[in-house]
Amino acid sequence: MNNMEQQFLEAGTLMLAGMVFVFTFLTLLIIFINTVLAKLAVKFPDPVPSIRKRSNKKNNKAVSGDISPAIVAAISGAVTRYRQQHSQQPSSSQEAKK
Amino acid sequence: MNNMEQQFLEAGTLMLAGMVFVFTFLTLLIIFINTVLAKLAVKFPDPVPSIRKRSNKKNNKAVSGDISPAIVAAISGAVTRYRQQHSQQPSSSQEAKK
Amino acid sequence: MNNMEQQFLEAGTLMLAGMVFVFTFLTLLIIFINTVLAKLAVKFPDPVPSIRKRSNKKNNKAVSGDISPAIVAAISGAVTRYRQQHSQQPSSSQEAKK
Amino acid sequence: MDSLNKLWLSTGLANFELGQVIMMLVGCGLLYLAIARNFEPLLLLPMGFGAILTNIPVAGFSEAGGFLSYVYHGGIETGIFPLIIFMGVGAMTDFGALIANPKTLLLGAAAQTGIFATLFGAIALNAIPGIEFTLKDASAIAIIGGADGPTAIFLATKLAPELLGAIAVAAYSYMALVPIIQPPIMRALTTLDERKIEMAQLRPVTKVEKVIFPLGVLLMTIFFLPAATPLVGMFCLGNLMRESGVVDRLSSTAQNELINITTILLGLGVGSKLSAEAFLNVETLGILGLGAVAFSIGTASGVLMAKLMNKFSDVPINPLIGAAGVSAVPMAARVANKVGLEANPHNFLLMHAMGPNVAGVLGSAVAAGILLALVG
Amino acid sequence: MDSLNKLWLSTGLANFELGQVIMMLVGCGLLYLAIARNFEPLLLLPMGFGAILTNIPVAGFSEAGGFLSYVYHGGIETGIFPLIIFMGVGAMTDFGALIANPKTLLLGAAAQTGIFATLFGAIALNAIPGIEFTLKDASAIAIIGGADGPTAIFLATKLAPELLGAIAVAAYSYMALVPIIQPPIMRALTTLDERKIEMAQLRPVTKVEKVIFPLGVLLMTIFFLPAATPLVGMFCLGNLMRESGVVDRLSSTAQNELINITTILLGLGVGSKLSAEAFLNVETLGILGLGAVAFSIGTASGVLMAKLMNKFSDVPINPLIGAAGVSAVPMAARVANKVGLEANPHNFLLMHAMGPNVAGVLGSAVAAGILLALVG
Amino acid sequence: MDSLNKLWLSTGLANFELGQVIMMLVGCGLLYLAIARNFEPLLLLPMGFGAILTNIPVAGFSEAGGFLSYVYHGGIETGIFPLIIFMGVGAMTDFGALIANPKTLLLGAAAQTGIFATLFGAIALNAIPGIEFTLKDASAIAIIGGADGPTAIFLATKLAPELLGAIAVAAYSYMALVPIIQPPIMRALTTLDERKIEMAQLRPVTKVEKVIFPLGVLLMTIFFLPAATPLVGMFCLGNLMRESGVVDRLSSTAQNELINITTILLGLGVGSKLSAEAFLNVETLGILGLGAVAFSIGTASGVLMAKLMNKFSDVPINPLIGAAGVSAVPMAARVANKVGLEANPHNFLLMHAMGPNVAGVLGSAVAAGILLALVG
Ligand code: NA
Ligand code: NA
Ligand code: NA
Repeated sequence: MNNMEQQFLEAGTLMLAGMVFVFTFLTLLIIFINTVLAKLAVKFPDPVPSIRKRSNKKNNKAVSGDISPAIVAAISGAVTRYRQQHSQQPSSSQEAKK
Repeated sequence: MNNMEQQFLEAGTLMLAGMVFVFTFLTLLIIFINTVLAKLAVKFPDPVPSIRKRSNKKNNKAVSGDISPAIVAAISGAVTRYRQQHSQQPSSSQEAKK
Repeated sequence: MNNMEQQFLEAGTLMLAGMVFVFTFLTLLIIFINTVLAKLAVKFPDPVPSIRKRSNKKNNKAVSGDISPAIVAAISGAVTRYRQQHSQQPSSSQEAKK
Repeated sequence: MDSLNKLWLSTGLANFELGQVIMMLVGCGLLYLAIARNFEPLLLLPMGFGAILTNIPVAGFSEAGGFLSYVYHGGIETGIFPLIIFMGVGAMTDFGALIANPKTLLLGAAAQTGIFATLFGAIALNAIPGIEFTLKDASAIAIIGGADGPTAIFLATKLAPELLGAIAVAAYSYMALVPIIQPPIMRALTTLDERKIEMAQLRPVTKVEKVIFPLGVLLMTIFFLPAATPLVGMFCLGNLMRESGVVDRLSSTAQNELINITTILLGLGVGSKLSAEAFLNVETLGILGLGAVAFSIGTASGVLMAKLMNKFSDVPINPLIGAAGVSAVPMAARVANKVGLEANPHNFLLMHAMGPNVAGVLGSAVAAGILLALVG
Repeated sequence: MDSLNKLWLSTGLANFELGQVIMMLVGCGLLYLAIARNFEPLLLLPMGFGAILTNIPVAGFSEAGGFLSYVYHGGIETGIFPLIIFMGVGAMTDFGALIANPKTLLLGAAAQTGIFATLFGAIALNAIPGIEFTLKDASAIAIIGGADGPTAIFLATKLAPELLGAIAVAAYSYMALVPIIQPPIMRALTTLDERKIEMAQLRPVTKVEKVIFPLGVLLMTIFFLPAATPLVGMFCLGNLMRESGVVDRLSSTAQNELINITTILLGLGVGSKLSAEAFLNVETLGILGLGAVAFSIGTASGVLMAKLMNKFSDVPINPLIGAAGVSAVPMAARVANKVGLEANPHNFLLMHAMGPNVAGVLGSAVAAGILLALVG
Repeated sequence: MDSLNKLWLSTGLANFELGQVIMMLVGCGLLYLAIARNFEPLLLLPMGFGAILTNIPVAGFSEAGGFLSYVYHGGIETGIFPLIIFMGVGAMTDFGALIANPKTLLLGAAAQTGIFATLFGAIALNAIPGIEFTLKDASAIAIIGGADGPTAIFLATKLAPELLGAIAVAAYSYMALVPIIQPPIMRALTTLDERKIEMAQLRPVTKVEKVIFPLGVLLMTIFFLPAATPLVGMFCLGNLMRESGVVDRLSSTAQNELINITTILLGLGVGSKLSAEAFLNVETLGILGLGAVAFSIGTASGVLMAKLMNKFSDVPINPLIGAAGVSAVPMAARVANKVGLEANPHNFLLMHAMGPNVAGVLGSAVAAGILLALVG
């Protein structure tokens, strides 16, 4: 049993050292986040994207060609009206894609 | 030639043993399918999907939404006419993508 | 310095041999293109696709009908926006994919 | 006749040993868990299949020149596969929630108690006749409490390769069982009011923070625990590829094809260690038992830590998210969310639980590093 | 001058041997078949290219330290590449048609006659001076009749690596020639009325059947022929990943990126065995001849078996689908469909032919296992 | 106490050497260039990260059994990674512009002057105390002038592996700096009128030409310079897969997943050669200096060659496209286009510059072959 006692001692030391280390390490990481990263967040904020530009981009991408947003709007209106009259089914299109 | 004769004998045995084995093996597989799998098929049938939902799914795939082909045809007519009047540039968007 | 002189000599030879070789090689490649490939280009021209057929093909792929991809994209864009505006349920489909 | 006899002697029927049959059944059990129960199928399916293959008599999958021996020696013994998977996991991980609420790192730290307590327990099991765990074995077993597959495989390969099969089975099984193991513990240690606590919305995190974070983690690991840098380094590489935004094609490949290829092979290779000699003994039972204890202690420690922090902090923390500190990403975070919703239908804890969840990954990688440094 | 001389001595022109030139032309021939004729291009293109590369003087592609030597020794000699491809093929295979009509397994069995008859033929060729096939050589050659590339490569690597190049060329060439070789045989052995036979629609097969099927196949292979489990096992693993539905990302990678990467390297590595010494001899002619015979016998046996089955069964079988039993998936099934349509424009045999077609894959993997067990 | 001491001794802080710290800073510098400056991030990000990892004390990434040692010895020392990347680059390259205007090959040839002049310069640097370049070293350094990453890595591995780190850093850094290095040289050597020259539209190139072209290039390389066939051969294989149109799935994998996986590992492996002993010396400064000279001479030679050709040809060539002959695909072509647009807003040179640009890739692979043949 002498051997096992020693193993327990080793395991206990290991447990203590390990927990202390893990806590110390992750606490230092908290400090790192609260100091370094926080300062960086202030100094280098994310660029604010102009919403207009973005939505245009998307339109262009979607339409992929020479149809003006005006048309899209027109069609969209037509479709909207039609659907209000006719469609009841739930939109499962997302599932279909998968 | 003694050697060749022996080789022929070996090849013949191999052929016989091989064909018998292959047939036995695949016959056992037939039995496996006709017994085990057949029982499993009865015991664990596939969940029956509602047919309505399924056909919807297909439509959605084609047109990416729950718009019936009729609408698409209608809109398509409108857009076609519009484009015949307004657009002159060849659609190079396909190339650009590549 | 004797050693360096010799190295310079070697480097010089190498430079000369190398440049001559590179130019010779790429010149031969020019000849290859101007003779072999040029003849092949005449003998095996690309099949001229009927423009009608081609555009049909593309359409078919996209909508399995005679609507151009651009239109489909337009409609799809419109519908997408429509749905974004009108459907109230948060679109959890994106998460589901993950 | 001679040929027929040879054919008979080359059948499995003529060569089976009982242990092989049992281990194939174990493999089938893993396949069942993976396919019918959807328990961590990405790893348990190839692992179960590998267990079957390696126990086929005559075929020699894991003998010199066999397919699985190449996979094991080439990819697992070298540590290459777990490290590549860790890179891919890093590329899939969003540290946003953690950076927005760094205190949750303490929850990830607390949950590692499961690891070190198990270490103690493994040594205690030596009292049972037939079990003889060295400190290396105990350390490799303890890492099951980290609830992180690649970490467990990596450490087990280094410290106790003969236990790899049992450790991997235990680690992935318990990770799959998180939705069953954790909720009762979470409910037992919290009051209804505590579970109802709603947490403030997280602040947005900037791109620069997200880019610097993996570098900071790596730097600290280099300073304080270089032994953990294989795991932490590859994880941070993946995360940096993700967040830098300049190598999207590499990041995408690391998250998809590369991790998929490696997962198939890792599973097969780990499964190949499920031989009768290595698995069918009382030590495996010990490992399975210790794994359950480790998960429970880790869960409890995380929850209790959160309650403790509530005593010292103004901003309230829902103690349920402490349970996510064991990692088992993202299952444990979902469990926290679900138990939270039971108590309060407006209480969406998922994002908040992601903080301790990914902190747990770092925590157990650090713990693995400590064990490697002190015992390896 | 010295440098110029050295440069001259390092040119190909100063070092060519006739054999290398001829083998490069063979490589160009394979490229022609692949690109202009669309003959199995996925393998013949890299294989033809590998044949050119390996025969370049001075470059040393297949010598120690050369790129192709790494590919060959690392991926082909070890059997890793064919096995990974087999896993991918398994993930691509739908056994639905076979499970719905299991009798077609007999057609797949019958078509293996091609293999064993060729074995006999290869020994007979020893009568020709200059040809000296051992039983191992003969077995490796015979597997060409299996019409399955990875199986042929795997077996040839184990039994007769020096014949690998010729065997692979023959196997893939004849697989590509299936639409030319098979129809005349099919027409000669069937009457118009037989070709007109329409077959009943197949019953739907449940998910559970599809999931259990690969496990059943593997189990039987373990019981009766463990030597075939490397091939059958990896095939079943791929199929299980496909049908289980729980590891779609692994299945998709196995069917796409992983099999593509492996195909490129496998082709190059096999091509690297197309050296003059190994290929330019009368044995290669023998192998090519035997390959044609094997395909023909396999086709005929499949058709005749179907006719025989019609004598004993109420449910009629169109004997054309018997020809698909040689495997060569999915080309042989398409040929059966086409010849059927000629006789009866309403006769769509494709789905019915998929049964014997995939049965042929299993059949030849089993045959390969027998040869390995008895000769290897 | 013992344990605590052991823990301290296993920290990085207790084991750092100054050289390692500096090399980690170099690695951070590469990461900065990659992420913040978008300088060749696909390679510089993994390379910078590899430089950090390899210099971590205690962790032993590049020692026997370390992750980076497997990557380096398995993939780079063998030449496998650069060759696979070259195959992928071949699959991405469209030789249409070159075939339509073959004269541009001369521009690609002229730009290789940068390589051979650097060779001379490297020997000249031996006059500086502390620098001692052998002819092999000089050749490996000179290839930086080829402005082609995989070629430089491949040659450096064969001729001067101990310089690999510095050479790779120099090569990729200068490739990233092309938009800064080239324009002043281009403007200095051309008049405004020359820069305004508009070029005739390129003729369409047929599919057959594009298929035969890589085979012709390979054939000529076999005839005249087999030592270049590893690089040229794999490049042509990729291009043939692309243009043949019969193996699109292989071509796609070669261009995407396979090249991505290899790029990650290549970067890490090259970075692992950035150790203090190998990098922190005056030779590295020499290499960096020579690299800048090489790029400048190559650019100038290309431009001057174009001006020379204009003297002998009716069809005018805009001399700016000569600068694209250094390769650095496709950056150098874009630079030519941009400088051309400055002079003449209707002058779109991009397609025209693609000819010399891809010619430069061939040219430097040929130059590498010459160096291998004469010095290797
Ligand atoms: Na953890
Ligand atoms: Na077959
Ligand atoms: Na170049």
